[in-house]
Amino acid sequence: EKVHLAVASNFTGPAKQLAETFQRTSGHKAVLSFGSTGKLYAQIIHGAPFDIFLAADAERPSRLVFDGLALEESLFTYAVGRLALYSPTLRTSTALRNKLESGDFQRLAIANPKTAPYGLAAEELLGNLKINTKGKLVFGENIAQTYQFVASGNADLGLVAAAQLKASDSAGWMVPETLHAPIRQQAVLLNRGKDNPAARAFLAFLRSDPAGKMIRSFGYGLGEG
Amino acid sequence: MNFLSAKLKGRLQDFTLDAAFEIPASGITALFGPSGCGKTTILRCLAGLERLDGYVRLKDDVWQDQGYFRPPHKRAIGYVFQEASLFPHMTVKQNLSYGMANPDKVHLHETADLLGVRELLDRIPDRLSGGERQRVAIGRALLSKPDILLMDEPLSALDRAAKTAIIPYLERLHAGLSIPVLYVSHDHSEVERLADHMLVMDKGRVISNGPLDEMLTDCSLPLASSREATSILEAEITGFDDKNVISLLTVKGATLQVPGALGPVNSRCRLRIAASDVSLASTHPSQTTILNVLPARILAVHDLGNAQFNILCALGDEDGGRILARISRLSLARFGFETGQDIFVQIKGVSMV
Amino acid sequence: MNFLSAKLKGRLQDFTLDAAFEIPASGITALFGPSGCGKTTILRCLAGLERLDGYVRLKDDVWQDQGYFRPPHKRAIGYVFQEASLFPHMTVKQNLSYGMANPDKVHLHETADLLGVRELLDRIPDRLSGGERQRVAIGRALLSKPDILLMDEPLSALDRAAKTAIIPYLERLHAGLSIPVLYVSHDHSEVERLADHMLVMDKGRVISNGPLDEMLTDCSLPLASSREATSILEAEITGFDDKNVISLLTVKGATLQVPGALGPVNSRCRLRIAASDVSLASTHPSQTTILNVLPARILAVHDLGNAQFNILCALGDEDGGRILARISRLSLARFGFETGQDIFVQIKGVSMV
Amino acid sequence: MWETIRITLQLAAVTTIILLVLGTPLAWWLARSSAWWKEAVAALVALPLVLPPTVLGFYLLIAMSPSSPLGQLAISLTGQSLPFTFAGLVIGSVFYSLPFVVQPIRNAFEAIGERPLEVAATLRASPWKRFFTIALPLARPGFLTGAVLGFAHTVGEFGVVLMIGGNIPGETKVLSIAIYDHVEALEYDQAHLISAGMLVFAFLVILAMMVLEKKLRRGPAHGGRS
Amino acid sequence: MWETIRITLQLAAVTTIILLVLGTPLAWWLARSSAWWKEAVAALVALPLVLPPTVLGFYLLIAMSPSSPLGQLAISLTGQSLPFTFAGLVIGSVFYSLPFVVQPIRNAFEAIGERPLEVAATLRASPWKRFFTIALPLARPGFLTGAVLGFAHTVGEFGVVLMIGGNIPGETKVLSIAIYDHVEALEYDQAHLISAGMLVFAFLVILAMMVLEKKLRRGPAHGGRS
Ligand SMILES: Nc1ncnc2c1ncn2[C@@H]1O[C@H](COP(=O)(O)OP(=O)(O)OP(=O)(O)O)[C@@H](O)[C@H]1O
Ligand SMILES: Nc1ncnc2c1ncn2[C@@H]1O[C@H](COP(=O)(O)OP(=O)(O)OP(=O)(O)O)[C@@H](O)[C@H]1O
Ligand code: MOO
Ligand SMILES: [Mg+2]
Ligand SMILES: [Mg+2]
Repeated sequence: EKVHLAVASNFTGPAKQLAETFQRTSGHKAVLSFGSTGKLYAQIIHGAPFDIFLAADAERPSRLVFDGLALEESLFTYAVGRLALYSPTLRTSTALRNKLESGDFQRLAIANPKTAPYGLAAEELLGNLKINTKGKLVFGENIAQTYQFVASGNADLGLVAAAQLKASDSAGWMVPETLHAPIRQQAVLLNRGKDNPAARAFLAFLRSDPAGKMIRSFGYGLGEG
Repeated sequence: MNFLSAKLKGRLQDFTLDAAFEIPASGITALFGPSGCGKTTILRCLAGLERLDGYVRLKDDVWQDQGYFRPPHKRAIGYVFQEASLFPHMTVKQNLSYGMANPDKVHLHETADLLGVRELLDRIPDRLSGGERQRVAIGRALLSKPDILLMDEPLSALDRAAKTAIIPYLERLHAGLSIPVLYVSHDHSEVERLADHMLVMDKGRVISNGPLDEMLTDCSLPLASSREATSILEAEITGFDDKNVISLLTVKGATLQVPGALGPVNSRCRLRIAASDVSLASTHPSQTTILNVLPARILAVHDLGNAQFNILCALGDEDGGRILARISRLSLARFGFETGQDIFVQIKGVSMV
Repeated sequence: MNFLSAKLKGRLQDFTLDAAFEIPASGITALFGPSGCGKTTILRCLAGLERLDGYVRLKDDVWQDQGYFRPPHKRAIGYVFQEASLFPHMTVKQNLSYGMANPDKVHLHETADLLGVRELLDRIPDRLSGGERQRVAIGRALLSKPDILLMDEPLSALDRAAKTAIIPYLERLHAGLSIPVLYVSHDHSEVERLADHMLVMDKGRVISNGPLDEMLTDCSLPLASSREATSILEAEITGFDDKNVISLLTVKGATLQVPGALGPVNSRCRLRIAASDVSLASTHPSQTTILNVLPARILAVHDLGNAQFNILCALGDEDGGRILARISRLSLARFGFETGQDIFVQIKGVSMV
Repeated sequence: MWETIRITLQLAAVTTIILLVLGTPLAWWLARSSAWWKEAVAALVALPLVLPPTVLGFYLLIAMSPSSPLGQLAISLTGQSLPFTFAGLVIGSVFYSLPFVVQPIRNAFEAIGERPLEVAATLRASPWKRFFTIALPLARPGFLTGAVLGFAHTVGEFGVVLMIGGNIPGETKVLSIAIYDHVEALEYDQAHLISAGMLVFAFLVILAMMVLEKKLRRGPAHGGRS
Repeated sequence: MWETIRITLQLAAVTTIILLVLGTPLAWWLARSSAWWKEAVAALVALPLVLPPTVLGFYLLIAMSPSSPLGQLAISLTGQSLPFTFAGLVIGSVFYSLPFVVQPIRNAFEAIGERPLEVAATLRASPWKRFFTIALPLARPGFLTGAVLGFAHTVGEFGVVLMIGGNIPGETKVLSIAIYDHVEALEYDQAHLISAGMLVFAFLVILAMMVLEKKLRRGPAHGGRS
């Protein structure tokens, strides 16, 4: 059997690895389509042939349930995203944090709060730290773009996903979870996948310990259940 | 019998065309008139490229009438445009065969030879001289086997030698296939040589229309008073003087001697006599190299207003062939020619057309 | 004194040009030759639009030489192209004034009047007739005040009336401003009327080059044997017969009578006499309307091979003006004309050019 | 990977062909009609350009969704709805790239002028023959430009494809999306590699087309006299 | 909102003007040169099309970063690096839309042919005068097409702008991104509203340009005889 997953782009790396293991152990086939959460949502409500949606937030999956396109009982948090402050030139957490709090920077890259959960979290963090960023913010369409702004040296600081630093072996300041609401990335089983055994199997696999380990290894936290 | 009859009326900006005319079923009809008088416009209307009010009928076929208009590609015309207008993306050969229903290589090569473009068959139009382009355009129109040919100054870019090669071809064409030709030309000698009929235009109107010989000697038309005024006589070859290489040609009212072997005895031909080549004498002159000194009667004397006169004569008596003579006021005064008088015409130059 | 001298050699695909020639400082030089012989190519080389090997010199100015090539816009030429080639996005007026250094309305209007395009000044070229386009192109070249005019069959799309209006303008132009003109034409009468010099081409080579009168009567050239063979005489108006409206014209060796008032006494003009208008008599003929019967001496007898002969005569004695007569073998046999003989020439038609 | 390359080339080729087939009559009509509203149609054709591709894709998605009239039609005809299929991608790409094809061809048709077509008509060429033997060959530079822009644009097209294609491997995932995915996933090495490959390939294809066209053309731009 | 509209129009206008200024000599050279490598240049110009805009933006971001030679140059000249500025946006858009402007203009230049320029040369027009009085006016349809495609494409341009602009309100946030944001944020009503407004506005602008051009042109397509 074949399961078709719509995966939020920030989860691209882990999803690929998860799918590989899943295919090996279950004998089912997992097909992955990546996109931003908003785009995937729009596609799903217009008939996209996905069985499972791995979103970057909790809002879209709930809306799908509300729209009657997904099964409420299948909702769960498969990963918790964390913000990290990143600059290619600064290696230590303290240096990074000091720079942010002193306001001594030209450009701070964050994801667009309107479209990306990481952006919302970043905004919350900046509010909590009371940092004046007037005229200094640049917005990435999503968290990957935000990372590129910083990595290319065009922004001196950026609030990116902890998972990205892990993936690129970079150092950064892991923002404490107290400074922003956790980014709960939820998965949901779509109507289309209701009777697909492979879909049920994948969701079960996603909740399994080996999967959790894998997700953690990419820098995500795990949900409460 | 009229082959084509048309009545066209309409405006192009400041220009108004208002012409009604007929074209006979065979022969070449010259369309004559000053620049900008509407000649091209008439051809375009006949071809269906321009639509003015009126009708165009070809034999029992209607091409245009109140509310009906046949598109150009359904009219069996051949049109040689005023500018050669070859297809720039095709070779000469492709241009020539474009309008051929079933491309016939022999026929194409024949035509190309005749027009002197055989060597150019693989050239593109961009690399031809002006005259070469025009010749290809003529060939292209001819090869489409039209029922009527519309030719807008087709020979204007050609030298005499090329013309001399092409004109007999056109003549043969119209003699053999007897398709009518409407032929725009400014060249008097071309018209005399080729045309059987003539349509004279001015300012968008057809001011005169008839057989060539009548039109040429009609003193009310501008043609007879122009410098090139000529008469045309239909003749029969009635003898040949081997020793002196002189042909005897009989026209109405006289027999003329013309140097050269003009054709087989008993065949017919057309003679052209320039008014300025004709002089008059009251008595028979002797000791002159002028071959043809013939009795004639004066039909009319016409003052051209510039110290010159046109004298219209008939060879023999009133019914003879008409000949126009151009003489000076001085001569007229000295000899006192008047209508009805019997005189001698001396014809210096006779040429076969 | 030569104004322009050029030597050009090169190939265009199958065609090879290899021409060396000179053009005098004033007057019109006719460029004559069959279609495809290279006339347009020569004009293009002179204008700098085509680059072949060789040189082009204008007075003491070098336009082209080994390793040097002056671009077209730095050569003070006026070029009338074989196809009118007006700028399609400009009105007639804008076309006319394009090459004017300082647009002068009066001058522009004058020229437009002369060319009969005054009414068309605000039209776009798309809406002109063929002849109208050509006239605008002539005006445009003239208005750019060139040092030399290159004209590629500029009058070929024009009727006689339009030509008659334009030719005197060109004459005045060359008389008044004395800029040299290189004039491609197929029209014999145009050339006789306009040209002072002549350059005869064939197959890419200049085969003959000289003053018009010599070229016309040179029996070794194709011109003298063509149907339109003519002689040109330079004449002085020496009297006028008021009553008969006859002008007296003195040429070398004779005085001619020509109908009409040709100009003020003592002025000079050019006469054109068609070879076919000239007949010979061994004794003085009487009782003929031919005005001009003049004593002359035969210089040469030339067999044209078609039962016709060219007789080159000098008026009066050997030094007189040269006149070509076209007579038949029959006449020659009857009167037995031979070189050196004194005879009478009867000139039927004399026209001022 | 090969799947993706195949789909990309197939999409670009099919789209370009459809664009030429649809664009040609449209361009012809725009070039020759004297309807007063034709410039409005011309402006309409150019309009999809103004929307960001993803947004355009979003509207196309809505227009083609199974509940829309168009979607219903597609389902009743093919048993399948259009989005997330190759056919849907083609429709989206055609829609988006249409102006790049129509405009150059229209200009080329207009540049021909009346005369050659008139001449052909007097040689008894029917409107079809005139179109195919005169108008098409004389408008060739416009077709080349239209094809190159249309092809290249479809290869690089991304927003529309992503939106209505759904990035499904083996079905609607094309190279442009693959590169994008790699960039998003910070897999820059792969992104660089595919990008470079695409650029080289596209360069060679476009160059070959242009040189071929030049060969076919009637001689050098210089020295002509017509 | 008004800020965003202003920036969008300003970006499209500035980009179109620069494209015409840069594209014209390039198109002229491509139309007239006989260099053997000119088709390679032509292919190069079309190349940016092949990359997805966001990917192209990514490479532009790298190319313009402060540590790159280009970035250093920009900083030493203006004291500022290019990304996230209006100037940077303009550069990216110019780069991306260049082929849409160059190709139509090149075709138009080629369609003129030799003759009118030769005639002008014999009337003592210098190469400059020939270019401005003959080539430019005769190539007008190509310029119109280039301008419309360039303008519309810049208005709808999004991937490149997003990448090197940084979506800064009042500085680099343009309408296309605003719509996109609304779509992503599920604010479909606002997205519909802005889209509709943009479409109507663009339709009117393009229509006006085309009608104006037609008015200026030398009469109707039909009935000409030249
Ligand atoms: N498309 C047009 N719009 C307006 N006027 C036109 C148009 N075409 C021709 N004319 C005008 O109509 C008149 C007749 O033009 P036409 O081309 O029929 O003349 P023509 O007799 O062929 O002249 P030519 O011997 O110079 O070629 C001219 O005065 C010309 O200016
Ligand atoms: N671009 C070219 N490439 C190759 N051959 C050419 C080119 N242009 C002209 N020719 C050839 O060169 C010869 C001379 O051409 P040219 O145009 O100079 O002739 P022309 O004397 O002006 O003839 P016409 O009286 O017919 O205009 C012709 O045989 C023509 O076919
Ligand atoms: O799907 Mo994302 O991770 O919001 O770009
Ligand atoms: Mg005409
Ligand atoms: Mg020529």
